[in-house]
Amino acid sequence: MEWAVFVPTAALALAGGVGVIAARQPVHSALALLMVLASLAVSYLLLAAQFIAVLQVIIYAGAIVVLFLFVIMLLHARSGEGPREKLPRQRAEAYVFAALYLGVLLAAALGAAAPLASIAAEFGTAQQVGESLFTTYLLPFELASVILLVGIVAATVLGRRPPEHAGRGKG
Amino acid sequence: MLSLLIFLPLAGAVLLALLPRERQAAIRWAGLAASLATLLVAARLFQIFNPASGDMQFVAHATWVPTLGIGYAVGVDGISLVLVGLTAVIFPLALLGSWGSITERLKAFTMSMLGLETAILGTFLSLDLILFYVFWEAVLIPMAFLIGLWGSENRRYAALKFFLYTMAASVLMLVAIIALHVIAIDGLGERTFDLARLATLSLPPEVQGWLFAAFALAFAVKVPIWPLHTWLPDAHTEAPTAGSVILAAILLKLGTYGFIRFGPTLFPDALLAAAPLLAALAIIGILYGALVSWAQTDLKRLVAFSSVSHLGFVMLGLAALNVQGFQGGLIQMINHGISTGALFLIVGVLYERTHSRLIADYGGVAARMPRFAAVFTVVMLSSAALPGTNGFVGEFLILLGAFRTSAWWAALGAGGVILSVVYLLWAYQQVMHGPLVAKHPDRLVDLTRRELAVFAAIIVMIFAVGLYPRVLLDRSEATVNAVLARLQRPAATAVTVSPR
Amino acid sequence: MVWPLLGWLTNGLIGRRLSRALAGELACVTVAASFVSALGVLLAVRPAGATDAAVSIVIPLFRWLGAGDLWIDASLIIDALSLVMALVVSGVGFLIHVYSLGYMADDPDLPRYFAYLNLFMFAMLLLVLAGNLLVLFIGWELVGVCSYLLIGYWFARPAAATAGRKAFIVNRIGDAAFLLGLFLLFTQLRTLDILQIRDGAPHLPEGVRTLAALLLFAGATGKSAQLPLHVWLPDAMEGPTPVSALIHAATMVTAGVFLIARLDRLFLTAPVALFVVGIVGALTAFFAATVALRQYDLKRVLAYSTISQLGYMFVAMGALAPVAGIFHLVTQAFFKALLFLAAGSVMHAMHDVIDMRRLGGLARPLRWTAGGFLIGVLAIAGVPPFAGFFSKDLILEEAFALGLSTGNFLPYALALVTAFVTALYMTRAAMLTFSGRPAEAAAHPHEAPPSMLVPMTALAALSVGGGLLGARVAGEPLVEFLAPLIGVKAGEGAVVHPPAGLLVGISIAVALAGIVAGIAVHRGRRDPALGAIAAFLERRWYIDDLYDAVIVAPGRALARWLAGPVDLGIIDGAVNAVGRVLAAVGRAARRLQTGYARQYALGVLVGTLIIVGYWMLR
Amino acid sequence: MVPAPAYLALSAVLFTLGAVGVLVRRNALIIFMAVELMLNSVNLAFVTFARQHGSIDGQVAVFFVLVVAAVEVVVGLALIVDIFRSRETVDIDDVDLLRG
Repeated sequence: MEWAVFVPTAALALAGGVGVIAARQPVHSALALLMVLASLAVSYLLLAAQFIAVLQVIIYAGAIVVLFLFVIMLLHARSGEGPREKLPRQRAEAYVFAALYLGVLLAAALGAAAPLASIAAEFGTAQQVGESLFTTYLLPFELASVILLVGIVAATVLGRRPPEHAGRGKG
Repeated sequence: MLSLLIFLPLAGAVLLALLPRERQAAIRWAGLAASLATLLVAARLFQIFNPASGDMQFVAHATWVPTLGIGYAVGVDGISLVLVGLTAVIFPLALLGSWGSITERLKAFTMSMLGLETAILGTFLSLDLILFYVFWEAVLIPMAFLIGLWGSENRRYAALKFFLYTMAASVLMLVAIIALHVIAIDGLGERTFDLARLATLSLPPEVQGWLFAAFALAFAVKVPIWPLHTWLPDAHTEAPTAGSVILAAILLKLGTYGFIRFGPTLFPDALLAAAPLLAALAIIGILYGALVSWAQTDLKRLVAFSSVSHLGFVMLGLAALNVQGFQGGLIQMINHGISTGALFLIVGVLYERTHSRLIADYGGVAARMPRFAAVFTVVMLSSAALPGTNGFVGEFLILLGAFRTSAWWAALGAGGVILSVVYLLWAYQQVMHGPLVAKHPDRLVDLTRRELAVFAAIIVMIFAVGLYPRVLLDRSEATVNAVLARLQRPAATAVTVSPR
Repeated sequence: MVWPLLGWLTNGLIGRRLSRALAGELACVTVAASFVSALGVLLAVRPAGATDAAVSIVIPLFRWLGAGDLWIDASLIIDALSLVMALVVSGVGFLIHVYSLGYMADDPDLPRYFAYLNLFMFAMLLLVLAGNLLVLFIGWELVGVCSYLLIGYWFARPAAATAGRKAFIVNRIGDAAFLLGLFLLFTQLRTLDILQIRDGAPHLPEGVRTLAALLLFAGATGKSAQLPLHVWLPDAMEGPTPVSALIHAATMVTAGVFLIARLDRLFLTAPVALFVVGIVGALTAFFAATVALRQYDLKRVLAYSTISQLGYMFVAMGALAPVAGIFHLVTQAFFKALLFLAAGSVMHAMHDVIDMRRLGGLARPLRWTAGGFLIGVLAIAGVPPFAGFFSKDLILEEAFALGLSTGNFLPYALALVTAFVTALYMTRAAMLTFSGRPAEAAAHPHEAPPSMLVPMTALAALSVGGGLLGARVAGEPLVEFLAPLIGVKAGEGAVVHPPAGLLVGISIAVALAGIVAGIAVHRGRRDPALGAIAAFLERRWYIDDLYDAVIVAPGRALARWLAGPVDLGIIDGAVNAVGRVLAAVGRAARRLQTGYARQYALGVLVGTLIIVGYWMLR
Repeated sequence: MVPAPAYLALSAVLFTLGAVGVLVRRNALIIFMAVELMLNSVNLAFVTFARQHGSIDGQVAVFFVLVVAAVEVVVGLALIVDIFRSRETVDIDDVDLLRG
């Protein structure tokens, strides 16, 4: 039964992944990414990670992709890729090494053949994840908030329009 | 007590940071006050030190990085005591000596000096290898600033050379320190960098050899032992007067101190094996430094190469590995600090007046500056080891110690005694005697009251050490005996070092 | 001894503020006080010394330095030898201080002069009174420094400054050997105390004794200007004349002789070393005398004669007769100081003209000076009853005795020839200076002031009568005084006594012949030595030139070579080469940084691929 | 039940796709999206392992990855906007100031 859900979602995710890197327009990439994210959310549900699945939809699909789209609009949605490829061998090399990499990863993935553990019904609920976060991982959790703060500050600073070319070199 | 001593100058520097930079006089006085306060503490230490004991005294421990066994441990024995005394004495003099010559970025200058003092005192007093290393490297930073910011024309090059050369050599020492630590995990069953603990290890000769080589390289560059000396003339020449004084008077002693502190304690067998090599290099250094001095055209370079020669004497004394040699080497370190420091101050006096360091630009100065000539004469004779001055005590003991180990060492070393007179008198005659030659004769005014006070203090020290060296010798004797006793230790209970 | 030190301190530190006259007088007073003190000590010791003159009183001062088994006590020693030396030093020193008052009256920097002079007196007294070889060495070096300072006193004159430097350096060479000798003695005996060395020395192995004695003698050759380290003394004449008289004639240069007498037991038990001492002394005496024949600078003539006379003293030492050497030392101090002071008086009168070819006919205007000089000449030539006769004769006798007992007549022969040459050149000098036509430079010669004449007179009197101290006719008081202490010839009771009368006759004949020859040569306007030999002598046997060519010039060249190509080129070059190599590596590595982020990303991918692959395949 | 290797294989393929995107594309925005793709594939692996071992820790790690990804996107997009303002391009090869 689960296979019936898994195979279509996996196919959608793969198609979306190809779409992300192959699309000419960034907007299309963003939409393909959205498709991947949604597919993965379904997979998470299959893997008894309800809370994560919800987060995936809210944060990624809801916030991040929207942010991408926003920026794409802001930058006139131009492709942005210059006419000339400056690294002629980059594409070929990238494919070769990526293939090798894929081989390694697949070998690792298929080697991890341990059966799935039996789990309790409440596994992966917000309650359980939250409990773990606020006990064992309290310190990293707090640090994560600091990172967020830093991110906010950084984005604010970077986004501010500089006062009249102060110290900005065009080079 | 010792921690107070170490961090007092730093505290002074921090306080200085609060002063507005425009108030130059206040900054000068505050810097001087901080260094004088340090001197007072050092004097008190000198007073309550127990000369009969060869052990570390006033030891203070604190944990620092417990998981790695790094501790904060300081202590003083007879050897470090006299060097601490030297440091505490030289710094106020150096500050006074550059009273008027530094006007730009004075606050940073004074803070650098005080920071430097803390680092140097820390190096002399630390008993933990990591602590030692930290202070050792910390010395480089303010010193490189002193050369690079307040030096003369070619200062960037000199500062960079100084920094990289000494730094590169020290890194190997860090490797050796870590190696010792690792060996100690097996040998002693604990994680420690504590010198006293590590000293209880007894390493196989081969391991000692490698580790000693790594330590020795770091120290040899600092001393500097021929042929690792070439950073020295550049650094000296380009540094401001106070920088040269500190560099010559104290910084070079860090290297020789390292040899004394770690050689017999950690690597007795290696030291015994390396002694002839060290002596040979020392003798080459003595003769080479003296000869090269003779051919210099720049006064500061001349004094710098004379340092190579003098430090060669120190190393010769240490390589003799007997009481006279060690004591002589110790005294010679103090002497060199006083005399060569004074020589740099003297060059500084001339430079301040005419802005030239070239010997050819001077002549007959004695006629215009009689008091200066008298000071120069005394300092020169002290540097040339005239009996009755401090230099003689050191060279006599060193050569005697060397003679008892090998008559040839002493005979060759005595050649340096002759050559030292050759170049010193030559330089003195060129500058002070003959008809008056100077670009601006009217600027050659005699010593000011402040300069006179500095030199008076130095001359008092020259004769005090020369006529009653026991002030120092008595305090270090017990320690030197204890240190040397380690060299006779039978190589028992060897720890097997398992290769990892 | 402390007196001159006080004088030095006051003159050196506050002399500038004192009136000029006061500075000089203060210096004189301090030295006079030393002399009186020494005399007082002599009288105090005398009652004891009359019965037991070998007694040595040691005055410990303080423990100077110590390290391990080395302990150096600063101590003084008072015995016959040191007292004699102290008296000579302070006595002659006093006279010369007084003389300086007149001679240096015009100098603008008088306090400095007297400060140096007082420092010298202190150092010299320290040297002769030292109870420990290391303390002696302090004095030894310190007199060298004073000599350097005083020779270079007129530092504005390059020649003076260079001469001072030369003196110091040459002395230092000897001192280095001295120091090694000290080390050898210490390692063998564990002490540097003079009395203990005296007691311990005879028990040392022969080789050690010889080596130690030779090393110390090398030190003595430096200080006493013997071959081959004599070159500094003639140049030292650039200093003020009283200084030449005091340091380079009467006192400091005799320190080497004193040293051997002080350590007599070490030297007398080392025959090989003693042999060397005798030969070097004799050769030096002969060499210096011949050179003096062809010098035109009056002071240089005297300088070479000093070297020659010092050679005599070493001959005496080599002949196992230190007492005779000390005796000659004392008389030489008198008459040589006299000669120098007279020469100084001539310079004073002639506005520093010292070239004898430009002098002449001065006997009339400088009556007193000429008289003094004449007495000096007679004394040095060894004409009885002047002082030099007795002492020189004693040395000749001892040298002859040495020849008899060992078959080595070389010292005697050379000494005898030297006696002739000495008389010859001294006569020549006297004639050139004082007789004949008044020379061109004789503008308005004027006799010296009393402050200069009085010391000359006193020294003249001593030159005449000083010989009585050791003359056989007067019962040899000095010899009696010293003999119990030094030069005990153990086991040589039955020395073959030479026919004393005959030898005395020979000496007198030689001296007179020399004088007559000198007069004859001068009359005949012929130079005593001819052609190539003359040039040879004039260039001082080419020894100075040899040193310049063989030691100084190559040394300088070596220094330049080391400083230039070697230090900057090779050693520093190697250091900078390391730097350059690193910089080149850096430049090469820089090309890896293309600035294309994607290329870096590919690098990251490959890197992780390698790492992951490694872990998986392991 | 779908076994773990299937999910992991999906994760591996997605990761490689992302990597290729980063390496091949020059549009900074698309590169960023490819990075997001890689992050997501890792998340999938985390969740899979959490399920496989019955441990909640893997899901906690995903939570932190989400946080970091969010911050990264915010800062990264701000940077891109900034670069675009000054250089009028989003081609990453045009940004080579650090070239040696």
